[in-house]
Amino acid sequence: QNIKIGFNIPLTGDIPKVGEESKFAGEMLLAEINGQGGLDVGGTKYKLEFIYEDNESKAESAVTAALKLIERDQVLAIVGPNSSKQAVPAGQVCNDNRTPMISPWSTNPDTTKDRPWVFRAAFLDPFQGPVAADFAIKTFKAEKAAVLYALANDYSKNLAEIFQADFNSKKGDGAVVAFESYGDKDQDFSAQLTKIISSNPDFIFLPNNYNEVALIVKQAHDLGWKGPFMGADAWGNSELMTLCGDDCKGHYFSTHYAAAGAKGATKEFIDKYNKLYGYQPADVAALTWDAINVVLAGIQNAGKITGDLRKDRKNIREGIAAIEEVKGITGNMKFDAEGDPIKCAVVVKINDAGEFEFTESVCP
Amino acid sequence: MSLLEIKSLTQQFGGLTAVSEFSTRFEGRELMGLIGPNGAGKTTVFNIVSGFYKPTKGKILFKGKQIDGLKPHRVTAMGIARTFQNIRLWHDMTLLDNILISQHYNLGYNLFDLFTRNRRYMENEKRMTSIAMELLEQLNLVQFKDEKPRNLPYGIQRKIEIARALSVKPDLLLLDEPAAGLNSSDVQDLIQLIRWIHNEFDIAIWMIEHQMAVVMSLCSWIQVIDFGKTIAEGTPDEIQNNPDVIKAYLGDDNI
Amino acid sequence: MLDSIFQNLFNALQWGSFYSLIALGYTLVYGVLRLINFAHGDIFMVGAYIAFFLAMFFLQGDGGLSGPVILAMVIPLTMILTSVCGVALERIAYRPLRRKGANRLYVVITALMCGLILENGNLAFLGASRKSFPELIDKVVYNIGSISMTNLKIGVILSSILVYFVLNAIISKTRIGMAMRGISYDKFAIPLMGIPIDTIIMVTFILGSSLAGLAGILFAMSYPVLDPFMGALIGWKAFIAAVVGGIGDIKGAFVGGFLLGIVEILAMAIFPSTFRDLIAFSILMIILVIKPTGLFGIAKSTKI
Amino acid sequence: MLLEIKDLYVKYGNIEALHGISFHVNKGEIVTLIGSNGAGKTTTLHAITRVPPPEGSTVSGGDILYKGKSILKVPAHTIVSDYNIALAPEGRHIFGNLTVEENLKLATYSRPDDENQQKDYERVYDLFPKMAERRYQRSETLSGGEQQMLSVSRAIMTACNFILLDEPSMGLSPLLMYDMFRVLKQLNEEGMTILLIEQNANLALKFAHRGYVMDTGEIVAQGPSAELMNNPEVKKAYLGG
Amino acid sequence: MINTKKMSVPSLLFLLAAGTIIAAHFQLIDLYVQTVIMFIGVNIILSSSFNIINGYMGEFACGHAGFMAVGAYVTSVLNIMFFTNSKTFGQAIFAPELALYFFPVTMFIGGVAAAITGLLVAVPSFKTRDDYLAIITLAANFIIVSLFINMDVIGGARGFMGMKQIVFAMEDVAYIPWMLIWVFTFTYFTVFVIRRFVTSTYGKGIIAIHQDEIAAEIMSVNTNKMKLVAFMLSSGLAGLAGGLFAHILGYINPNSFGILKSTECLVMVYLGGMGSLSGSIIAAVIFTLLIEGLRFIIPAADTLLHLMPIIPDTFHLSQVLKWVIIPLILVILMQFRPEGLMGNRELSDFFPKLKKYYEFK
Ligand SMILES: Nc1ncnc2c1ncn2[C@@H]1O[C@H](COP(=O)(O)OP(=O)(O)OP(=O)(O)O)[C@@H](O)[C@H]1O
Ligand SMILES: Nc1ncnc2c1ncn2[C@@H]1O[C@H](COP(=O)(O)OP(=O)(O)OP(=O)(O)O)[C@@H](O)[C@H]1O
Ligand SMILES: [Mg+2]
Ligand SMILES: [Mg+2]
Repeated sequence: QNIKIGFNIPLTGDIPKVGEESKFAGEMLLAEINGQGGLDVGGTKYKLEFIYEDNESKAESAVTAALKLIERDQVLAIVGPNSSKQAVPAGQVCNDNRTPMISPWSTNPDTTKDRPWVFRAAFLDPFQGPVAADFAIKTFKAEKAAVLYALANDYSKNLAEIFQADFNSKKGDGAVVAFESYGDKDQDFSAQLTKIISSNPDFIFLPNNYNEVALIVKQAHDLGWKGPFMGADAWGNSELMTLCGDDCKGHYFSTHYAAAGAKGATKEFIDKYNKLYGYQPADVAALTWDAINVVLAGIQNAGKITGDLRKDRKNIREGIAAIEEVKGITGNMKFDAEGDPIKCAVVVKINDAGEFEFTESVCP
Repeated sequence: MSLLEIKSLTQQFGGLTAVSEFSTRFEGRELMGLIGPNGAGKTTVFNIVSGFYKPTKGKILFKGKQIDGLKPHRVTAMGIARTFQNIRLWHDMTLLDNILISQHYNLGYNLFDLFTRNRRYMENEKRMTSIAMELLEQLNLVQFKDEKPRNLPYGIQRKIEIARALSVKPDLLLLDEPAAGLNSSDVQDLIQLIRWIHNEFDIAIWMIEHQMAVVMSLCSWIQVIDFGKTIAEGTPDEIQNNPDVIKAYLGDDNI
Repeated sequence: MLDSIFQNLFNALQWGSFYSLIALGYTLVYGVLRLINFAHGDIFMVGAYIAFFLAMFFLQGDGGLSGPVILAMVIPLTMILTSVCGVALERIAYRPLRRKGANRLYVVITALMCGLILENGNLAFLGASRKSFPELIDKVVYNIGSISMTNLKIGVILSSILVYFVLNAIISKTRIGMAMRGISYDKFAIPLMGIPIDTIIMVTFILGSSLAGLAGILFAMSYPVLDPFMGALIGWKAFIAAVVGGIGDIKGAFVGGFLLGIVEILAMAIFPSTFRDLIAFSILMIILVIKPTGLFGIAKSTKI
Repeated sequence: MLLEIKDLYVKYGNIEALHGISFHVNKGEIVTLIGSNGAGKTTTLHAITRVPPPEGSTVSGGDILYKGKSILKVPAHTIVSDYNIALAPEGRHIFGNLTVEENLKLATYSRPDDENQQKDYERVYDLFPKMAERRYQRSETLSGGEQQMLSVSRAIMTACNFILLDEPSMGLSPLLMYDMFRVLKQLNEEGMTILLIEQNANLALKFAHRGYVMDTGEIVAQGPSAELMNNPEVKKAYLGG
Repeated sequence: MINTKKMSVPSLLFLLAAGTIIAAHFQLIDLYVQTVIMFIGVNIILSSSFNIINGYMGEFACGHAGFMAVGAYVTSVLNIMFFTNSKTFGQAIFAPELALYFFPVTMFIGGVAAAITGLLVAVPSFKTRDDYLAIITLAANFIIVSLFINMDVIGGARGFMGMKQIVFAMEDVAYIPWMLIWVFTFTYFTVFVIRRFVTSTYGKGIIAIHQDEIAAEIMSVNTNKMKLVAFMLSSGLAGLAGGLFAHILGYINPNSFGILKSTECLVMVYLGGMGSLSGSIIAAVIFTLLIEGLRFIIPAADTLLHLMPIIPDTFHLSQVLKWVIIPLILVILMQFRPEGLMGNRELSDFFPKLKKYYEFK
């Protein structure tokens, strides 16, 4: 008998890259564990079987994909969806149908709130926002901040707002001198940046996806900006450096793990992924890897596979909730009552070699 | 009170004056002709009367009420129907539907009746269908009622257009070159048809036509315009012999 | 404040240039076939990718060519290859439909589908990783007063203006241009004038797609992050720009593109940026309500 | 024989519109095709000028020979550019978004830019002074008759030596109609061959050398014009008495 | 007197619907299939209501999803405000059990709100035509989405949720698959309304506008009023689809109603055939099944191709191909049926015998 785990990921649509990395991380882990003969649950080895469903980055598709995995493929647990737009409704479905789900990447509190069956592997924005604010105040001696975020991306918007509130509370109202947004798939940010630059901030906070970051940073330099940028975990993608080049060097961002100088399992993961797929894994790959490991730890915690789907799913849920600590490549984690992880954040610097270099670690 | 009265109508397009100071009146149920060289402004006059253009200047009274500036569907509802120089039927609907849709001026029910299909709706639909069927019978078109006009011979299409105009029960019928594109024998039929309609329905008819055979044999009074101005009017005989008209319009027929 | 307005205007001109370039391609094809070529935005994307692969090829070649030399080669090559793509779409997907006398909206939907195929085909075969366009020319930042400009931005603006004048001359002065306009009104009569209709349509697609190719290179240089969906939204917006200018009209597309760029950027500069779409599209809508055929479009007045 | 139609069958979809018609036109002649509405006259002209589906029809049998060579397979535009056959189509089909002058210019697409071209412009403007007057007007705003003039002018401007006219007098005022026929006669005397379709059969027969009478896809009578005019059946059916 | 033969198609449809509901209730068909069926229903409403404008009236509108969004948000907000305790809207105003009875009412209000939003495009359509109108509809779509993104009370870009509470409240009254029932009801209602409209002399006015607007106006059709009615009807029904969509999903997000969704509506309308109601329905079914079906077909094809070694072991057909295959199929279909599956004809035109088995008044 196999252990079936479903993946509800965006292979097409807005963010195919995220889906691809999740899938690759899944395939890598699958090969590794099955190569060892399978997963050891209560003394028996079970082969793993992963089923990858595309949710097209659409909410309705995420729901049907989740249902298909639950009803048709009879998976024991679901990994994904990644972005909150899909994770929130899919979380509802999994919770209603009593199937454990873990979202690697979603940061919206609603994903797990009041949903005992839903977990996540990423830390939440309310934790990350202040990390960035504190770091900037300390390192840049910043009194004034500017924020540029993606309006239609709830991750970015959420984080921006939390950062704004936090920074204002620390430096007085109006300390965030510019709070600008842009739309879905925008490529030109010159108007916002002009506004930001003319408001003279000490640094610019960019809680944005790395591909947009590359464009924003370049355009800001074109417009004469010479100050620092501070980013968030969505920067953490190897592609950032290919896309952004020299422009991004010397800036900081908070994230789950630092690739440069990574040690142990983290380094192993990065090297292996790089070898297999030809590029450095982004945080989403690492988080997916951790998310799967959480599920597997939950299964092992459950102690046995009974063959009764409902019972097994329940056992796995309890198993995940009962996890003491999972040693993840993005840090060690355990879960609070809501199913959110308690883990540390790191701030990394992009050094002159273009590597993500560990600067400091902040734990809750 | 006269049926239609047009007072010094003027229509300009940009710098071009298509109709200038044009006047006419219908006392009762005459059959009048409007002729003139190409581009003289005949169709434009019809377009203004039927509400398609708002005249630059001038006044149109129909049954004593001012109608210039009204939307075309309002004008039609008041009793002026028309045909077009180039046939404009709804080619992909059946002939019956073509006639039925012209009953929009007098539907007799509203959207609520439509969705509930209550008695009012049923009765009115029945009424309109019977009006349409009666008309088709009178004009000998019943056998085509489920055909699409596109598939019918040109002559029949012309006739359908007239039937459609009649279905709004007009007091004044405007015909814009009804004989264009018809061959000689069809033209004879058309003359008969128009004469018959004029008597049977007892309505006024105003007609633009380049085929003199049609105009001269039907109209009791003819108005000639050139460059938008009336250059002559009178009985067919007077017009045919008017030297101005011959020079500007009729020409001589030796090739 | 005044400075930032000038800075914004300059940015808007640059951004509007892209809308203009793409809108010109839309309008060209539309002006001839009354076909909204919804794949145009994706042809633009194909152009950017072709430019990328060409540039990489030349950079890796051991000729040791310098950036500007490569650029000089990449531009014409990309335009040619992109137009091959555009013409292929026309030959494979649109022309058979046209021949069958399909309603033009079916060709429009086919174009929409072709766009999806290009986007997702790219995704499926090149993978989800984004491409970074190499820097072919050294960036120079000029500061005039407090306005920053780069050589690239100035180049983009100049190219779009140049393209407009060339295209306008072709359309209004040459016989081919006249034939193009004629086709849009009455395809039936075109062969009766001795005009090879398919050739004219092909020329149109070549022109339109090569413009998309040019826009692709310039865009890739200005915003060097390429992904399969980069053409989708800008394509829609350029289409909107073309229509607001008066679809089918070269001047309309040109002005419409700049107008959209300026409206978008000024809306952001003056109001909170979250309201950009709301304000920009409301303005465009109002323009269309006031001028129902766009700024330069002439209503097809039907003779009755 | 300049043009020879041999046993031509033409279909619209599955419906046959021409059931094997044959006729010919000699060089320098004026030939007219008359017949009731829907007889297939326009269909014949469209077959000659190779109007492709969906607007047009498909030839399902027979042949069309021009100077003895079949032109059934040649591309449509070469009928004008290589074979010099022009058509003023039914329904005018002017380019409404172009000005009058641009319409005429477009008609010269396949001819060399020489002084003959200039002469032809003059001739057209001379023939239809209205066209000269309206030179820069968008042609869709022309009146019905003016559009008809433009359509005929355009056919003349293609400088073909063989011109097909489909109801050219439709919508023209009597004066203009006579004028036009006079000019056509003059063109014919200068060597132009003319194939004319006309609803006004009287006029057409008066004008043409020979005529063919068509009915529902077949040719039912033919001969020199004078002969046809006196044929009692033709008289009854097509000459209005 | 009831003609039993004439009742056979309606009864068959009724039995089919009832059978599905009963099967769902006894869990004979699983939730996945149920959800797909519900999406089919929503898509039928979307495509057939869109067909009023793009098919019958012949305009090229392309912002249908905007109106769907209005319906979705209005219905959801009302339901949550009235029947649940929520952070945003406070205590429930009515007892949650009432949600069941008032669901059609809130749906209706959502539809009316969407219809009123329809004025945004209806009024410009008086003067604007063709592709200019297309842009207005497109702009309206952008504007509506942008409005919702900017409304933080209802979640903004983060989306709005809690509609599952409403469904639960209904199930508390009686545990049967309510959403399935509602979807069937509203789908039937939509098709019914549209049929009545377009077969009446009144409604045929929009077909007349399509074929020749000038002739329509001259022949006494009040074209402005007809356009108003058509746009409002179409957007109102789209609003219903939105309301259902929101409650099936339990979560809505402004970005779900962008041009992508509108594009899907366009595809369904033209795939079915302009001005063919049965075409719209068939297209909606095919399109939805195609999207879901490829989840199964692609892996199956992959296994098959690897069994008979046509493609290398390392290469796998992945779901990424889905959105290459779907448009490809549609492009090829268009080549064979360049007027859509049904053209402008109905099923009963293809199978005239069908007319004997139903009655339509
Ligand atoms: N919308 C318009 N814009 C500009 N000019 C117009 C417009 N409509 C008509 N005209 C001009 O007005 C003049 C009168 O046109 P109209 O159609 O009334 O002529 P007509 O007398 O009906 O001629 P015909 O017998 O050829 O049909 C024409 O010269 C025409 O070019
Ligand atoms: N596009 C078409 N599709 C189908 N049938 C057609 C089409 N065009 C013409 N027909 C049919 O072919 C036959 C011949 O038509 P054609 O137009 O050649 O006649 P015609 O002699 O020119 O008539 P008219 O005097 O009215 O111009 C008619 O029966 C007509 O209905
Ligand atoms: Mg006229
Ligand atoms: Mg004919």
